[in-house]
Amino acid sequence: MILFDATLCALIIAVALAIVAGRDSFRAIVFFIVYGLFVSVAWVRLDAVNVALAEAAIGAGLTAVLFLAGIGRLRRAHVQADESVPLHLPAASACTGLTAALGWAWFALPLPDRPGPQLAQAMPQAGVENAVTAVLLNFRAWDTLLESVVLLAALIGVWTLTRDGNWSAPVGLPQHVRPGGVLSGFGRVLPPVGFLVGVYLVYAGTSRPGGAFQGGTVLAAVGLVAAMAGMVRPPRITATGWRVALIIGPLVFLLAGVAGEMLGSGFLTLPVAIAGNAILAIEIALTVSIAVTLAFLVLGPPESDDSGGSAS
Amino acid sequence: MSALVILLVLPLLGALVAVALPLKAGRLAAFFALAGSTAAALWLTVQVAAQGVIRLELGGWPPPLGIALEVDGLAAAMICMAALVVLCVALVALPIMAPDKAGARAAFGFWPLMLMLWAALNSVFVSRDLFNLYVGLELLTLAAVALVAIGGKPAAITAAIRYLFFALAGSLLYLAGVVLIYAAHGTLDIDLLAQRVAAPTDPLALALMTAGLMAKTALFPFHVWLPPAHAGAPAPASAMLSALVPKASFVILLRLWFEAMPDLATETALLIIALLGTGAVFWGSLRALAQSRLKLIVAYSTVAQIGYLFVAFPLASQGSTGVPWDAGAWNGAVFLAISHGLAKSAMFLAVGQWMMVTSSDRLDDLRGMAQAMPMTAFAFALSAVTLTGLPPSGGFTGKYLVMTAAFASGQWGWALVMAAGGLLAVAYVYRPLALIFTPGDVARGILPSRAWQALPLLLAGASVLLGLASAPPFDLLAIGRPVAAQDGL
Amino acid sequence: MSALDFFALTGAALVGLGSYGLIAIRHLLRQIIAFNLIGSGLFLFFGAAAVRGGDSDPVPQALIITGIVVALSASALAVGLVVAQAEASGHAELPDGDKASDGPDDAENAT
Amino acid sequence: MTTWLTFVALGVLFCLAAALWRVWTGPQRADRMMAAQLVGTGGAGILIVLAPLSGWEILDVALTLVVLAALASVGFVKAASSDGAGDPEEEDSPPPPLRQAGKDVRTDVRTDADG
Amino acid sequence: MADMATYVLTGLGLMFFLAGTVGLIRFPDTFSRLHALTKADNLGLGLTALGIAFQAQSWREIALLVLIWALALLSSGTVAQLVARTALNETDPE
Repeated sequence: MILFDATLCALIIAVALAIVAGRDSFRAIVFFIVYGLFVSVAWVRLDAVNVALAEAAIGAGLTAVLFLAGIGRLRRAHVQADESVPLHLPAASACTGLTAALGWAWFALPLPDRPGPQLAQAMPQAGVENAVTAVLLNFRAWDTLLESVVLLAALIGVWTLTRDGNWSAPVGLPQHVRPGGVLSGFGRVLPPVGFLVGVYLVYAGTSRPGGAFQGGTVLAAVGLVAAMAGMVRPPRITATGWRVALIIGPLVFLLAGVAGEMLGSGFLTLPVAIAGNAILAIEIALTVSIAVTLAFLVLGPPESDDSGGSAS
Repeated sequence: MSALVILLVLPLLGALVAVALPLKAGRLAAFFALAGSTAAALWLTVQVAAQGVIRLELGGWPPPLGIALEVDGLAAAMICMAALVVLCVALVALPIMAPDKAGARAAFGFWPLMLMLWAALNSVFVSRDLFNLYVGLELLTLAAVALVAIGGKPAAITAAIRYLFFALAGSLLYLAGVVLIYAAHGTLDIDLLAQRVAAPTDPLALALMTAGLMAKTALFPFHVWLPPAHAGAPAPASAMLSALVPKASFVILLRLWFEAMPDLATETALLIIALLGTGAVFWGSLRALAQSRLKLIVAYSTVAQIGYLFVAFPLASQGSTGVPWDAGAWNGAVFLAISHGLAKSAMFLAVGQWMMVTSSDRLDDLRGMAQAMPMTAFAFALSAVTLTGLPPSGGFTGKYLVMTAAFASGQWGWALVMAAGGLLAVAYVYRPLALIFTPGDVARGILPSRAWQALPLLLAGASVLLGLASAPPFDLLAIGRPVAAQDGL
Repeated sequence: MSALDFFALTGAALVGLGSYGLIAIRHLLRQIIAFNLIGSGLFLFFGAAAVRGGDSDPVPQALIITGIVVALSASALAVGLVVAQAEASGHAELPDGDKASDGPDDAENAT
Repeated sequence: MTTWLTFVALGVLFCLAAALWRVWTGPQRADRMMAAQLVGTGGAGILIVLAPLSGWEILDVALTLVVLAALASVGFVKAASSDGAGDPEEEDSPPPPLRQAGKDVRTDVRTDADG
Repeated sequence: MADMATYVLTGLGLMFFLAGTVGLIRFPDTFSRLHALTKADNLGLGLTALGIAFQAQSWREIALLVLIWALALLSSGTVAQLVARTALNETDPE
């Protein structure tokens, strides 16, 4: 197995090198997809299946599509790109130093007492069997709550970049496909299956790896395929229902936390008796918001039907 | 419900509701959240002053498993300052960010982003968990970057990109430190880390985190992103960006060096930090002198003022054992941070109000502003007093404390830096002040109402009041002050 | 060397490679990719550290998932900004030099 | 069994390493994307092979990879279209004469892939 | 018996992966590469999944294996056609 791990690591480094050193941004993005695939296998090898799922969904999948959409928009705007990667010796030595420092640190790190005992003690009261989900939604719920707002902040940031006059157009580029073609057929077949996969991941997350972020990302992917294949027309920012979907997750999370405070057990405290159901409810709401937010983030700000960006 | 929980929840709730509701209803909700949270912030400060440190273990899970929050004097003072600034910013922004004036997208985005930024600040000020601080910082950064770009001008977008890249690089450096800390100690809680068994990787972790936070604080030489970003954003946003956002990473730096790992505060490390601060004071001031746009002058002044905060580091800490001048220097730095926050927001709001009339912040176009809008001009002048460190302002108190510590410790070089910085500040605020008070006719637009003009004055007045009545804040800061800076003069 | 060492050192190498890319590359979209490399390198290092000593610690896993989502959020905003700037300027790089850091002289209309 | 499955996983991994060369050389964007597609399928294959060894829950990862790989391919096709939002099947709807030679090949490909 | 099936089928799967890779590298033009690839990697994945299915402990795992293969088949079949179109439309092969 060590041979497998060594090969995997070598491949990851090779791919990263190709991403950095290549002179073509399109190629860099394709390599980035490959990179995410390898890294998620690495997470499996590191016994972190939850992270592997997140990396497969977000790292390899959605982030790459985000970059692809970005480069598509640059192409649409006829942007000139400086693809050079000049040799920068001071930077090279500084970065080698950084790697060396981290490498040294790896061998110098002591093996500490980890919160294992506390975790073992707390798990029966957490409401879920998956320890990672317990940490995310119970022990460190405040992190996760803030993180769901981070996603929303990014989306509002992206939306404020809408060009004048496009505010009331549907979000994203106006997608078009050949009616009855392969792409539109694909857009009809994949979403139902993908939808089930996403729901399955959320549900599985309580007892085994998975959860709101992984499931939400798969659902976002489903929505994106449907939108890109012209099956559904993306909504407008002004559509209130969709904006409610954006906030429902953080809102339910926040209100659940406040309910704990009101009932006297404390902010973000889930009483043992209802912790399991409360976490499931929060996860479902979060999944909806994550899915919608991620899909909108990849689609980008609204763009009206006229031509692409005008490069001046 | 405790004031702390309201303060954490209500801004987020307001932001969420403001996203979901239609424009006008959303803005109304934002103001409800704003009023409630401001009241909670004040109440929290009173509580801390009366009962001492307030601690909350979220979800009932104590560290190392859970996240602990703690409101000590420093956090309370920062929270109080932030609440005051945000409240005034919101009121000043009301006409500026109206849909017919700023466009639908800015009118939509401004309120939730402002509330998210505020929620992130409060969360950072009270959090005791290094990773939670990271998430808070990221929320702060993304909201701040979005606010820079909200004007939509190409220059603002370029500035936002540069800001985001610096901030992300800073986040990653900080995160690298967090990773090393957890890997070495199995905890991220500041209080547990204070009792840790030192690991050989700790200096590297602290160095990485410090470098990252310096980039986020815009300490020289990581400051290049700040002036275009702060000058390019709409004025109400600039006020928050300049007055509040750098303070978040500054507070984390204080917590790291004085609370979590005071044992690593060696003389060399502190010297380097203070030298960077010195560089900031001089470079920022000199650049401010060279600008012809008022927003840029004010922004470069932020670069210089941030420098002061770091000059106090070697005076306020000598490892984990206290020395007589520690508390003075530590208090001085925090005083400077708070009075800068108040004065700088007043300045940006004043500039914003002038720009409502002149649509320009070029110095030449502001001639005679004092006649047209005397209250705003007075606010600008008072803020200038604080920034230059003249008595009786809060800036003076802060500088006085730091300089006393410098003389007491025999490190009078740092006192010299403070004094020189003050002189340079006089030079760079003199030009705009002189022009504003020169007679001239500017009243091209409709003059805004007096109540509206009084808002910057409120902030500027507060920054001066901090010096006039420095005893209560002084006592507040003593609550939960780190051991490393506990002895007073 | 154990397999764990490989993963940790790979993480360290990724941090270095990504940082180099961040400095050397001018294309903004690819700089964002470089950020992602650094982040995932750090996470890999962290993940390797979490399984030292034989048992697996779930806390780092949760932190890493949070980190991945935060990185995606930041990347999304960055891509949005880069596209907006490219549409306005026709370039996917930042304008040269420190002159740009003072911004243009025109006043901001949004005040 | 463990040794054999490890060997198979390693074998597939070597295939993927070879595919990287195609991603690098291209020459067309389609070549790169196809190679990436192979890495996606191969990655899922590796995870499947490892499932009896490291725990069956990694099948969920394989499933996620496959769904997201499909999205990435659609994203690629969109990004490669001239306005970033089109469909390669539309772009030749008024077939330009220059591409006539290619059209035959395309028909072949379609029949092959269907059959 | 089940183990034997796993050995044989995963071995065959690996062969197909190898064949697909060789095709991807050696075939002269984009379209023949595409052709070799889609067949080989899908058969490779299918055989591997089938082989591993003999080790499965529950129907859930078998269902997942089938689903993975079906999705891979669906998407690579579709994507192959779309990518081929893209390759045709591509006017600037660098």
